[in-house]
Amino acid sequence: MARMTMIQAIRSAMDNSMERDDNVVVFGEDVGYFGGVFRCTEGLQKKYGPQRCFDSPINESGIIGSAIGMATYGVRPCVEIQFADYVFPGFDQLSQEAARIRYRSNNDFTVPMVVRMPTGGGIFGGQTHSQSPEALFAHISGLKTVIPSNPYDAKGLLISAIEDDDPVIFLEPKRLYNGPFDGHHDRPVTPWSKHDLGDVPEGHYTVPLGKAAIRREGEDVTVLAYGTMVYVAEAAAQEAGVDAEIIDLRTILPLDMETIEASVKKTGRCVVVHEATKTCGFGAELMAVVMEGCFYHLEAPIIRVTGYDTPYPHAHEWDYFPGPKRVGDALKKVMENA
Amino acid sequence: MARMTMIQAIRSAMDNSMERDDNVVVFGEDVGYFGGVFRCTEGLQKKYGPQRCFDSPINESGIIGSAIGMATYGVRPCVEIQFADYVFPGFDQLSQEAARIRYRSNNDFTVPMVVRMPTGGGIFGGQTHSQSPEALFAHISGLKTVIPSNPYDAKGLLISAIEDDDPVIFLEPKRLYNGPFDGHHDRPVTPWSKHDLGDVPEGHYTVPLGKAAIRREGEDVTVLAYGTMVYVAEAAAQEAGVDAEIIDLRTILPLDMETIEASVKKTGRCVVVHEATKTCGFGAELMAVVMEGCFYHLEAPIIRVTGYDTPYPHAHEWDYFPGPKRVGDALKKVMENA
Amino acid sequence: MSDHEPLSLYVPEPEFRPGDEPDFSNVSIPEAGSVRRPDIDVKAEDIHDLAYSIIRVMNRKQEAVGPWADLLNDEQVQAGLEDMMRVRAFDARMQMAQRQGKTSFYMQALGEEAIACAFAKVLEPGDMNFPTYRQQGLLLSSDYPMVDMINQIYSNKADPLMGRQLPIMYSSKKHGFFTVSGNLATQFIQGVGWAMASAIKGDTKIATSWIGDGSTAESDFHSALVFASTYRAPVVLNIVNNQWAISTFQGIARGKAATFAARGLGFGIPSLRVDGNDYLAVYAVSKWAADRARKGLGPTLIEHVTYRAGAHSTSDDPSAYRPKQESDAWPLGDPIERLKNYLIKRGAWSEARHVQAKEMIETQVAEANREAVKNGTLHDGPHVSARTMFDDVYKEMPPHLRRQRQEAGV
Amino acid sequence: MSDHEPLSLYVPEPEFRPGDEPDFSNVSIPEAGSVRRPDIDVKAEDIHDLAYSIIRVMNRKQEAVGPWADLLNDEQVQAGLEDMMRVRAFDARMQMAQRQGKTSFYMQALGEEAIACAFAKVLEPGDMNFPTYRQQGLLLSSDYPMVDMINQIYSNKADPLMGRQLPIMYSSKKHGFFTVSGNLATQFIQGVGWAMASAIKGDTKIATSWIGDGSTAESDFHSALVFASTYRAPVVLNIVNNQWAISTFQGIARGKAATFAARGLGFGIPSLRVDGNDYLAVYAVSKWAADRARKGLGPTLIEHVTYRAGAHSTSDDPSAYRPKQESDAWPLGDPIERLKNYLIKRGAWSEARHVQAKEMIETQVAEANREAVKNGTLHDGPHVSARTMFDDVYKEMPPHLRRQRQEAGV
Ligand SMILES: Cc1ncc(C[n+]2csc(CCOP(=O)(O)OP(=O)(O)O)c2C)c(N)n1
Ligand SMILES: Cc1ncc(C[n+]2csc(CCOP(=O)(O)OP(=O)(O)O)c2C)c(N)n1
Ligand SMILES: [Mg+2]
Ligand SMILES: [Mg+2]
Repeated sequence: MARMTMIQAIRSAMDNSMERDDNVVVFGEDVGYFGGVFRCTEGLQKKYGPQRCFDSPINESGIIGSAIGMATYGVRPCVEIQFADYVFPGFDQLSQEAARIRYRSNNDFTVPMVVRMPTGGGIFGGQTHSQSPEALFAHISGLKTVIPSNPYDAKGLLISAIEDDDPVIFLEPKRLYNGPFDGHHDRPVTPWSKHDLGDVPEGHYTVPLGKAAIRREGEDVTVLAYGTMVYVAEAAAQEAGVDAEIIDLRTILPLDMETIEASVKKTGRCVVVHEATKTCGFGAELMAVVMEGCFYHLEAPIIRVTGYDTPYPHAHEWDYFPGPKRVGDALKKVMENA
Repeated sequence: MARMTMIQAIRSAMDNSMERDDNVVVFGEDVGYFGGVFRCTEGLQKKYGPQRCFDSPINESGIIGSAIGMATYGVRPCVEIQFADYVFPGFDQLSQEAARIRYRSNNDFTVPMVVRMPTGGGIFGGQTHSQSPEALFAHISGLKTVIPSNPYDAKGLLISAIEDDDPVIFLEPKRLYNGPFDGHHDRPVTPWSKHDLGDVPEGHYTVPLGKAAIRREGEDVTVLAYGTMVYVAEAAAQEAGVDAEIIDLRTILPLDMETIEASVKKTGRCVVVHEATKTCGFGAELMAVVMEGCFYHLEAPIIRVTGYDTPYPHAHEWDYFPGPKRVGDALKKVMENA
Repeated sequence: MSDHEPLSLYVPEPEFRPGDEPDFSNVSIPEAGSVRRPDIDVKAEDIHDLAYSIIRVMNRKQEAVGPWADLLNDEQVQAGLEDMMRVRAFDARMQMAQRQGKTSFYMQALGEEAIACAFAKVLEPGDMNFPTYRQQGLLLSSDYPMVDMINQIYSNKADPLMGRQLPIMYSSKKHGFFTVSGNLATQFIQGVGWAMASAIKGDTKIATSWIGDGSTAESDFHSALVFASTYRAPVVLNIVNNQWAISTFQGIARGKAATFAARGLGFGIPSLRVDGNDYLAVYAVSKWAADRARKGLGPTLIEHVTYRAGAHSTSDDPSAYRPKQESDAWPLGDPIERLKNYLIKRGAWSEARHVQAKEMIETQVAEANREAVKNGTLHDGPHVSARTMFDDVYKEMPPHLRRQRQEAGV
Repeated sequence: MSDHEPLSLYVPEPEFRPGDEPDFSNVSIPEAGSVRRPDIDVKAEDIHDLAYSIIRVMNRKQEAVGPWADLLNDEQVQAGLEDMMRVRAFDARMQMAQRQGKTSFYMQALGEEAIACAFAKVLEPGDMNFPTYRQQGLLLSSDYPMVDMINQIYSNKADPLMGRQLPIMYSSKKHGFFTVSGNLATQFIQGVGWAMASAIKGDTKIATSWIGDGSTAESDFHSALVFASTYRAPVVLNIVNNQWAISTFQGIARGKAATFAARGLGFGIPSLRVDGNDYLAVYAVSKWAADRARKGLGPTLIEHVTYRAGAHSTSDDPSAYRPKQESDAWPLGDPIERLKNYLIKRGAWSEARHVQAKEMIETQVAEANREAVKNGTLHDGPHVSARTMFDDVYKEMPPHLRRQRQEAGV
């Protein structure tokens, strides 16, 4: 067991996987010699050689398209898109190809592939280094979408993703790379070395896809969150003095409906939180499934707290970001409603 | 006034617009000499010359990217993507560029552009000629998304879209091109020439973006639908004997919340219908906004009837398509719930 | 006001439209045998001329001549002729089946049969094609059962793809035929990735990617060239230039300059043009390229120059956009006629034998069709159970799909 | 088992890595004045050689020689030198400002100043650049106010872009500078579309698109070439090959063959390489290309060969992936030094005047900075009101955004 940052944990997942399975290859923009702009692949080229970890041309469709071809060969590519904002030139290959090859070929060809990408804001990245596109992936049948919130999960989930026989989108909340960020941008962030979830086994282990984790048990209201918003919700609950049950979804597709329903049926209230823009965000789906599964248990309308329906503005980052104040207000409001 | 099919109405909208405004140009794959695979642009090249209506290379990113450049020049491109399934190579240009250029340049550059594309299934088009990607557009701040359900609206909405100063996605339910299809695939379809909404003025008129239409007034339940599903809902209501109020959204972004809320507050029940896959489809957003706006008026959980979360299967088209039976069952169920 | 002359947009137009008399006499076509045959380890910059010429083997006297000739014996050529005849007969039968309502859709390879049929012969077991929808010749020249193809086209209960895919979007890993996509060009880079994987694993298999002239405009054509050239992937990149993309002539994808093959030169990829209606030339050039890939010399780009003699698909009517006689006027002739005449000239075939072969093939096709019809057709069924519609979206069915299947009551 | 040798993946590597002694003595660089200057209506196929050579004007003796020389008088060249010095001084000041926390991010054009500065001079009012993030020289060589640039970089209350955009992502229609995107390559095709619009309207304006070496791998590079060549758009397509894309050397985008300029040849687009550190050569080639566009002769592709002497951005440290001395060893020298020496040799400049000019420019920059700081800086503010965050997503604010703004309470 070691203390790791989320970056180290992600690297360790790839390292373990490459060591265990010759078929695992890693590539993407700047991931080879340099080890990635966030250093997630540092040292892998040195250890496994340039044939298994290499720099790619700047062409996201090429990265994903070639990875699809490799995957159908039997290799297991784990590729990096430098920022989630840059996945869109490859969206055709993901949504129309990777997602459907197993189905359309009746299992003749399959695409065991992971597409990793840093997601979310909070680093003054402006509109092109801050987006959270998870809802777009969740709408595509055939993809799985994972969003870890801490080093332990990040490693275990990434190993599961690499070992999964279907294409997995692995979104890494970049604001969490070095510590759990609760939205209080004016306060120092605890580093992962001082956080229990920074305890990460050096060897192989998995965290299953499709299982949520309850981060905080509570009686009053269920908060559905993932990635950075888990910590924002924790801070909000504490500050608002609401006994919230905070569920970290971890995988948004497949979704752990069992855990969600059990919690909402217990609390009778629900707040949904994400950083992505509101309209047609994953929060809408969460509201829909909670309504479908728990309507008669709901004592108040579900509230969602999300990014606004504008591009992510550079200077107004903290006005845009759904921080503890906004989430806390929602918690209080959902408690008042009846 | 003339009777027109939806194809003729769409053509007429472009024809009127090109006649009134020299800046309107039309291009896309096969739209020039031939007039489009669905013949929507037939005759326009002959009338306005190849500089204003022309064939493009098969490159959707190029079509949309060059249209963006043209629009920032001051030309008003109305481009065709041959099938909505093929918009994805251009998704980067749409979601990251067209949608944000006004915002990021503080109005210095703007993108008055329409991207037309046939959408939806029902023609045995299989997984690559049947998709309904509207939810993906609705999640992108800066785009407007329109889905007409009849010739009159199609023409009026398309003229509005062309005259709009922002990028508009114009989704044409291809199963409605020739007549209102109610999902009874084994029965003949009434042609538009025999339908009141096939009455289309030959000249210029507009139907405003962002305004829904109530297709059938009713007291029991509100059905939110658009495109082909409007007719399926009508058939379902009749067959199920439910006094449904059927709202044709026409524009899904901006959404006409006023009409929706007034109706649901009146009926206390709501069914949401679309052909797109379920998870994170636009139905989730509709459920969310109805819950946000009308929770205390809801007497039963909202039900959504949608395509299943699989690719659109060729041979099982009618098992997949959310037809009048499935919608009718939902109407009955929402009436039983309390 | 500006001192400059006003600009205007140039919009390329094909030479002939309906009503025009097509005349290709000014098209310069190199003589058979006239184009040199470099060593396979030649550098791209030393053969730029081959991207602007056309490699041809059969001359007007129906002889095979020049440095690209004499790679196949008569028996092999006879088999090749029969392969092409099989494709044509199969297409004709399926075209009719579509008209009869047995399926929703069909696409012929009429006039282009030589390309896939000859190419199939340079591949080895384990190699993988990443085809478009017009390379049925690859399957029909190997031992893939015709009846399985028809089952797929009819989406019937024996459809190997469970009725999920459009007709003709075959898939057969075993026969080196990657699952065809409806989205153009995506397979071009996927084939490069597959070839890269073979190289990463230290294997010996090669890939081939296929694309149409119109689809070279798509971005994934570029992705493929970038990745193939950078990593020297063992892949053959085939462009089938059949002059038309639905109603759009190749000049819209190409502009009115250079050639499609020339697109490879800027990447340092050896690039050749070949007479796609000359079975012997296609074979020779394809072999040259496959050998390069197999020897670790990297990618080759081949432009197969041909003509789409039929409609784009059963949904298309070309008389709306090109002269009916254009196909006959097309100067490269018919691939089957040409190979037949070559064999006859050599005394290795005859008109009688041709008629006989044709009958035999048509009988085989008819039999396969009868066999397939027993399994059902699109509109009359039977199909596989609708329940299977929910399978194989993922390896294991996630709970939400299980729920949806239950709701569907299938 | 296969009879063939195992394949292996080729992964290009740069010649030198940290710890290596960079030595470019084997790089062949054509002598200044040695490359011919064709007429502007030349056909692409007649100048293939220019895509493989490098057009240079200033020789080692600091003289301007050959057919591309003598287009600018001393006064113009002096102004050009000062433009480049302004870019460098501005970059240095802003780099420091980022370190001081006045902004989140900055990107220098160190070593590449000649390209944008010289290019700016061939444009006319109304023309439009579609730049990347490294063409600040276009603005600094025209009359765009430096203080507005800094206001944008500081996202302060006078930021013309309302704090919405990343620093340096300027926009100025008036100054022919298209709103810079964070997404690579998208502007390359947009510029082509803009140029097509000018042609459609029968106007006389031309566009120029800009892209980096690494970004040529993106698909929109291909889209741009396809559309520009097909419609003969009045556009100049500029590739700035500064050898590096963040940590990735240009061989990953290019493979180890051909040149970036050669990519244009397959499209029949006249394509030239120019010494990007030679102000006079850049001007001459750019003028040639702009004249072609303006005369309706269509697109030109220019590869400007240069070297990114600084870090990719303030988030980057190049010592991790290339030798520190590589920049100095780079054989094309420094563009400012070279132009300065040329002018001195002509007696039109002096060391003293240079020092004086440098001081004057640095003072201007410092003054502009002081002025801008008064309007605020990123972390200390003031910014424009957060309320404006909801504006301009659409021309008119739709109800849902009005509601969200209200909820935000701003
Ligand atoms: C991404 C995408 N865009 C558009 C289409 C529609 N489409 C199908 S075939 C075709 C023409 C292709 O022409 P070409 O590449 O020359 O191939 P050919 O049909 O001649 O064999 C078009 C535009 C598609 N299938 N996919
Ligand atoms: C679509 C997209 N992919 C990746 C990136 C991340 N990125 C920013 S700059 C850069 C390198 C670009 O290199 P080059 O084109 O050579 O331009 P240079 O920085 O050298 O001027 C990368 C990969 C991006 N901004 N957009
Ligand atoms: Mg074609
Ligand atoms: Mg660069």
